[in-house]
Amino acid sequence: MTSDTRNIVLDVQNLSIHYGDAPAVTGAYLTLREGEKMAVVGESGSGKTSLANAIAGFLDPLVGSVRADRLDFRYAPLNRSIDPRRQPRIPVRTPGMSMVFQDAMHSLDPVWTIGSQLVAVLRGAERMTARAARAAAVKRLAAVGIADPGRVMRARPTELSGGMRQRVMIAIAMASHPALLIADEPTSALDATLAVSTMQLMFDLADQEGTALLMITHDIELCRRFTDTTVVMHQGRVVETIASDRLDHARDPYTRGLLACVPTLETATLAELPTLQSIAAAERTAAA
Amino acid sequence: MTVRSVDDAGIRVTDLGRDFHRVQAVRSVTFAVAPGRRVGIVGESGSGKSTVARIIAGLDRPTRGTVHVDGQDLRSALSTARGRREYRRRVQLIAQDTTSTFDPRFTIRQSLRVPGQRLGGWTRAECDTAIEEIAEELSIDVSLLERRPAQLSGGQRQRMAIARALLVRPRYLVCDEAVSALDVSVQGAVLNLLKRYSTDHDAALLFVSHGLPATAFITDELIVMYRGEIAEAGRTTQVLGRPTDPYTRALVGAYREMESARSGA
Amino acid sequence: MSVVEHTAPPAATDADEAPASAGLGAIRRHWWLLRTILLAAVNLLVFVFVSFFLVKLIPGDPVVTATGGRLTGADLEEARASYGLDGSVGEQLLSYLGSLARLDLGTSIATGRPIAEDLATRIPATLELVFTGLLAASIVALLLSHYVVTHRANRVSRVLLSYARSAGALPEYVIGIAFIYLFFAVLGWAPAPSGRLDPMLLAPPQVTGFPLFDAVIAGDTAAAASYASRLALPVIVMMVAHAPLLMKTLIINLDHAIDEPSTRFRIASGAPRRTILLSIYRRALPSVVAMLGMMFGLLLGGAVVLESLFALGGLGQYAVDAVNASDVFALRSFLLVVAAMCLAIYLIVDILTMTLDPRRRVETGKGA
Amino acid sequence: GCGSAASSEESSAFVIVTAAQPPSFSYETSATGYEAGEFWANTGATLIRNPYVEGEGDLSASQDLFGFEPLLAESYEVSEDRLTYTFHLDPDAKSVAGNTITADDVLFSIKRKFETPTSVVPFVSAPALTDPDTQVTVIDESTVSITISDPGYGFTLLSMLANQPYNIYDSTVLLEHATDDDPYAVEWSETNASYGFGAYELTDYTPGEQMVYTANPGYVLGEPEITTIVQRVVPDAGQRANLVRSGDAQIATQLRPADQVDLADSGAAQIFTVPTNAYVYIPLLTTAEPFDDPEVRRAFSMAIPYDDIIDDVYRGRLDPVGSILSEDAPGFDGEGLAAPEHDPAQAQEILEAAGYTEPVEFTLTVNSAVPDLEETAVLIQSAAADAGFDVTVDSVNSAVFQEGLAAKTFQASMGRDYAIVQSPPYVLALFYTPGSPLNWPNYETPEFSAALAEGNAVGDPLTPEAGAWWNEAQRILQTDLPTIYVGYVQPLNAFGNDVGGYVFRTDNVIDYSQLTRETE
Amino acid sequence: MAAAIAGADLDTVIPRRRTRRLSPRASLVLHCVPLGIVLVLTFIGPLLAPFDPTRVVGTSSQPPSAEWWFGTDSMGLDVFSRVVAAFALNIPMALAITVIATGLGMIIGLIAGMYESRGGPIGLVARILTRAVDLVQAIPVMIAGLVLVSFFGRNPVVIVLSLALVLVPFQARLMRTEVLKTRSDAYVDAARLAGESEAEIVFRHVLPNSSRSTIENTSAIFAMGIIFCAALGFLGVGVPVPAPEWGSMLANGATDAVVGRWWPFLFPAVALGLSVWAASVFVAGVTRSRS
Ligand SMILES: Nc1ncnc2c1ncn2[C@@H]1O[C@H](COP(=O)(O)OP(=O)(O)OP(=O)(O)O)[C@@H](O)[C@H]1O
Ligand SMILES: Nc1ncnc2c1ncn2[C@@H]1O[C@H](COP(=O)(O)OP(=O)(O)OP(=O)(O)O)[C@@H](O)[C@H]1O
Ligand SMILES: [Mg+2]
Ligand SMILES: [Mg+2]
Repeated sequence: MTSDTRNIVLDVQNLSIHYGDAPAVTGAYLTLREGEKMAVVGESGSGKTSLANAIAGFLDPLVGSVRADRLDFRYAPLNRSIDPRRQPRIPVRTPGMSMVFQDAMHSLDPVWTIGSQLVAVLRGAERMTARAARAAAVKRLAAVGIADPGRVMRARPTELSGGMRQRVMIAIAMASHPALLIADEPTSALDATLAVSTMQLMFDLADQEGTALLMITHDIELCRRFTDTTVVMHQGRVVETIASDRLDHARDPYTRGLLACVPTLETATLAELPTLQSIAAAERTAAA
Repeated sequence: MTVRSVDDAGIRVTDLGRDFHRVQAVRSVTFAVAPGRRVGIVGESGSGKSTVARIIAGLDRPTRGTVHVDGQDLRSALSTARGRREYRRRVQLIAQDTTSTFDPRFTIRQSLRVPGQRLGGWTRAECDTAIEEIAEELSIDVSLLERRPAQLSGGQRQRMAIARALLVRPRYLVCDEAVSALDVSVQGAVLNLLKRYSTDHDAALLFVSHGLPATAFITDELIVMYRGEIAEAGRTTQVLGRPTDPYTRALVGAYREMESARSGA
Repeated sequence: MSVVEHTAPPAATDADEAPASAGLGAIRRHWWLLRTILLAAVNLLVFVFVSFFLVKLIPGDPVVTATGGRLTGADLEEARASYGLDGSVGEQLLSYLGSLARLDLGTSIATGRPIAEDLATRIPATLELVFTGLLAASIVALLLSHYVVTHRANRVSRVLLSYARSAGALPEYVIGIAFIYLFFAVLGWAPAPSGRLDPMLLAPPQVTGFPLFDAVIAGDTAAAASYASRLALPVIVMMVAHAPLLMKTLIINLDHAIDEPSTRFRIASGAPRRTILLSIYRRALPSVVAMLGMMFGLLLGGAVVLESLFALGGLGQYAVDAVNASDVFALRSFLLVVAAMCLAIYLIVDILTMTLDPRRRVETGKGA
Repeated sequence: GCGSAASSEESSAFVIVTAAQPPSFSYETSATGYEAGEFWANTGATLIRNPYVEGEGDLSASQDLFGFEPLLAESYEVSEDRLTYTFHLDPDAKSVAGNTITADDVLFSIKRKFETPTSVVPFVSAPALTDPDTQVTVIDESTVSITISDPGYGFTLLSMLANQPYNIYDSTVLLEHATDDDPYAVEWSETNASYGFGAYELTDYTPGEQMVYTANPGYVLGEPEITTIVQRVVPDAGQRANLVRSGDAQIATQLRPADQVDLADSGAAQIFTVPTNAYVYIPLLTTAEPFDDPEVRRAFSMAIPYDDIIDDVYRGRLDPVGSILSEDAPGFDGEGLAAPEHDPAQAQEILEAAGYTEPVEFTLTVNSAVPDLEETAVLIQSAAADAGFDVTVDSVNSAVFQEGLAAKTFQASMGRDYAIVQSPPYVLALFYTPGSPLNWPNYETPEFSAALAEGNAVGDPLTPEAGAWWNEAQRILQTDLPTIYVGYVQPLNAFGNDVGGYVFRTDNVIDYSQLTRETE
Repeated sequence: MAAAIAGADLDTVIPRRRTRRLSPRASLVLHCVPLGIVLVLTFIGPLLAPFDPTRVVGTSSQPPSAEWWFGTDSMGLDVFSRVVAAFALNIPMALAITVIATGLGMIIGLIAGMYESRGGPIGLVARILTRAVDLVQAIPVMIAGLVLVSFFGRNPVVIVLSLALVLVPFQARLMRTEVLKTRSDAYVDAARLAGESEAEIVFRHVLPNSSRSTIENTSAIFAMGIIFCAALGFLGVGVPVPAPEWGSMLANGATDAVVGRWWPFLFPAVALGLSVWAASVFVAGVTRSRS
């Protein structure tokens, strides 16, 4: 890690998020370099989504507040918008930063056709004719594995299955050639086949464009397989940042417990599934 | 397709279909769940799993086909108030939607008392005892019972829903994505509990999920649905071990691939 | 890599459509539209009966009124028969339906004029007022709401918001009277509230029936200017009275639309700002359009009062006169025409909202 | 002012603001309303008319009700037996369509008035004229005679012929539009106005908004000075006053007295005092509780605050009614007739003496279309409480009001009306013929009927012998009080300072042909 | 649907400045104060009147003075006495309209929303109700009110019933939309599973959870109640004079106001506006405290 000479794309130091008076994230830090793929894992409610939203500048100013020593994005210093209440009512995107949200069902605009949504982003990123944009859009839909891009261009989101929507979202988010793509549980609604293939597509695209990736997931198998670095969160804190291929050597007890609980097809044969409690209990008896 | 011949006991679903306007959510589904057995349904999103679950639970009407529970036709069972009560005591559902499964106006305890009083005919005190027992089994803090649903996390709400379904000790329990909102550790605990419940009370489980490992852990038999029809069915180990249907093969393959990638690492 | 050949099921909608015949398919695809139109037609048909029986209940004998109360006994019966008011209810209903089928709205008892002719001159004038008022209110509401929504922390938008919150606190006739007194009687800025056109000017030939429009068509600038200047004050009154309601709806819906995840994703994916605004407005507008439809009814009702205040002599005065004269024929045809107008507006609103937001089509499709 | 039009046009045009429009253009189907009266008076013409005379003192010009001058008829003569009246038509009289008047026009018009089922003419004409077929004779193309059965009806006949009910129509135009079902083209004339011989033609009509009258060049008395009259509908009375004040209108009608007086006081407009025949009256239903008791009627007449009504509502533009007949009528002196007076104490005494211990309850119904009456009713309600009456004011729309009056269902009601034909027997018979729908109090006594019969028997109603009977009849009315006459009302109109030529007529409308533009 | 004349609370759009935030309870109390005053006036208004509001007390059309605080109207009635006494008539009328329209609207909306897509007699009833609501709404409130009131007479009961009837669709539509949403909520199914009867489901779950926007809209209905009452008076079919009622005062005062005698018009207009405002403040407070 120390030898990494790539440019830092995102630098977050000591970031805290409060909902009202309740802290959701306390003192988070992370550093992301060009082309790096980073996963954020952790228990439900540990503040992963809040962290991602704060970085992208989408925290709801009515309920949340953000403080940080440093929240820098190479292409645009972010400190200007750190207090959500000072933000304009319609959030302004940080140039070069795109985000795919957790909720594929509701994140696409239900009243516009897929084609128009994709074309708008394409034409926003580059000057091109409507015809060229449509052609490019079809190509991009095909690139994310949509079998029938012509029809999908004309369809509205409600006419698509969850998997298709997820792919369309990725296609749209990548259409503006972002330097950083944040993806919040992009595969949660998908079964394993779709999850893997979707993930693969996203990473291939990111590789092609040199995009850095920050992905939130609860699927440890996926992050092990696709990412360079894993950040583990627990109760609003970053408890561990570790290279993904070294996850099995994690030192933090929470990370280790979490890893032990991951169900696999093998665990199906066990009489009882392991849980954090049972592991702790086992460790206690072992220690005793 | 394995349609096991069973006697009257158990759930028997015959040629079930359900249309929503022009969408055939379920085309034709036939299967049976014997008492005490644990059957899983997997399949991609939108393949009709939840629809089947809701029909069996008596919350939706089939367009075609029949459902028999312990020999009694679902339609006739649901046609009288008494029949409905009797049916609900027998068949319970844990629904997929965790956000609104409790009426926001009532505390969890108030909501949990209802099945006890309506179906079990218990007094308030009896209900409360039963509720606290079950809460303990699901490692739910008793203080949470006094909260309203909005004050709980998704995982907590899901456990409360499980508690409500288990309260009347149904003979048939339909679980629709009952563990999807939980993180791996809590998920494990709940799955352990459901399995124990099934064996202890000789209750049948119909376990709908898209998580293969969890399904593999809890079920004996597995049905794979694809676009409103059963693509493949059989013993879980058999289906997962030697899948014949292309969709199943791909599904299992994806897991195997990941796991082998891990053990390879 | 394992992209299974059938991971992406085609949209259920098209896949399951029976390819019965092209015509049937088209009907199915546009069923929401057909259904909406049919429903409006059925409503109008039912209203024919409703208006007939409603008006039957009116107290006051139209014939006595028409003859100044000077006829009795047989004379009165004879007069009544001459209006076709002597038969049984069934006979009267049949003759009413018969004449409606011939698109004949009947003849007013009080004036002896064909009702259709009376309405034909009055409706466009009233509609001109209502639509101009609605347009002015919409434009003002749109501009102000946009400002409020995009500048929510500043003082001006707080003031505007209190204005929006005041929706409905003061009826338009109160505002109207205040404005007449101020702008006509005291300041003398507004022209006399004595009708649509300066009395010394001749009305341009009637083409569309919409006075201002006709003046423009005829190239009569003096008349057009006079129409416009005399329309200005009542329209401003309508605007001041009704813009808050629209603003309120618009602000709330824009606000919801902004907070929707789809807006977030639009922004997050780097769509240009113009597209983002367009997308927000398209999602916020259906409710506002529906509200506009309902406001058409409110403004039409309000026009009854405003027309009497500004001496515009449109539809409203006709209703009041018909009620005062117990003119059953005029009243029931009037009600029918007003209902038809409102139903037509609601129909347009429905179609518009469904076009703006395709999700609404499904919802109505579920209905029956 | 508006002043956006050419000034040449303006000089010969007037704007009049009114509360409403005539409901119909056919007298035979719909004969009510101030605006309708004004329409018929100005678009129609009669054979003869009452001459206009200058007013004395501060009175405006008005009609000589007891003399007649030629109009469409160049001259007329009365037969020896005073039973036949022969009219010689003026060959210069042209209708708005340009047709010269003929005897056939006269016969056609009178027959139309009698043969249309909804026409009120037969009712108001009886007994002078009952059957045109026998009574009206065409002598030659320009001569017509009318025969009556009793010389006593002569004055009444002439009075009627001088007024709107006997407007003569252009039969050439009407016959063009006649059908088998409608031989008199009544239906056509409900919506078409150009069939009269009047000073003006209605040339533009926007329902509910305005009517434009244009001078008739062939009018028998010559084309009037003001060639264009724009009549605008402005429903609000205050608004109408404002428009005259600002100069946007030259004439406003149906004002509230307070606004009228304000206008005059500020010098913004002129208002006129006239020998009015319009009165505010309260018919009391004499056949039902509580007004079947003459004592209650008497007490109520004393409970009304006449002076307050005169001051507060009418700003002095109301005069006590001594006699309901014009005191100018020859042979009539109004002797012994007096206006009722406000005396709550005595009213209470009367009620007590008549055995009423509780306040007497009743409903006073008013026509909601007339704002000053509503205000008057409130004043009466308020004051009558002190005299032992508990009055409920019910204001109803014109339709309900007319129907209730005709059906005689109102305990007490209040209206404003006038008899156009100012012949004493006509006026008395109009409102008090037993069983007549206009006999709103449902009043019937042998004494009154006898007095009327005696008066008629005298022959000429304008002789002192007859006058004595008219006095007698009115004294009976003032004792029996079937109707309380609250006051004679001055016309509720106002004229811009540049308007001249107002003449008060018994039909209370404005004769546009007399109007002039005064230069200041 | 947009039947939400009042719709959601605008306060969520712009947060109140945080620095001066009151406790929820104090803010609720504060929101009740204006309506409280209005209600108190409803009861004691007639007692506050220095003169009998239906009796002529002096010369007509006198401007405000020490004797007649708000002046006298064209009949010589005391404007102040009438304005305060009218609270006792207008407010109960508006409240009655609100209660009837909301009650009926909720029931109709509930039945329509729950059973419209069902077969059998209940489905038929629900569809007929939906159609009836559409039909009533096809005639603008003002015109329908005008016709109904002239049918059945100008007394407060008729006015209240007529206006309530024509305002029902506003509430029924709102309710129906909410019920359609609520009835597919998961807790309704959960209640079925827990063995609750249909009636319990409707009254324990669907009704309370669907009534929010209908209740929020009551302030708009209240406003429309007051304003349409007054507008009917304006057209000459409202509560007859001399009963102290703002509508007829406005109607009579309007003619005075355009010629410059503003007092018989201004004061009832202010009373009317303040009452509407008080009601909307109250409803906003209640809904905010509930959320
Ligand atoms: N709008 C909000 N208002 C109040 N608290 C909130 C809000 N959003 C999130 N929280 C709280 O903040 C904490 C962090 O939430 P967050 O959504 O970031 O978790 P997460 O790690 O993304 O969880 P999940 O894996 O379930 O998505 C949680 O305890 C949650 O209850
Ligand atoms: N109430 C409904 N109205 C219309 N269509 C419906 C309805 N419920 C389900 N569907 C459609 O029926 C199909 C099957 O839905 P179902 O919920 O049974 O799928 P599922 O297998 O449970 O999917 P998931 O894994 O996403 O929960 C989908 O296409 C869905 O859109
Ligand atoms: Mg999250
Ligand atoms: Mg499902």
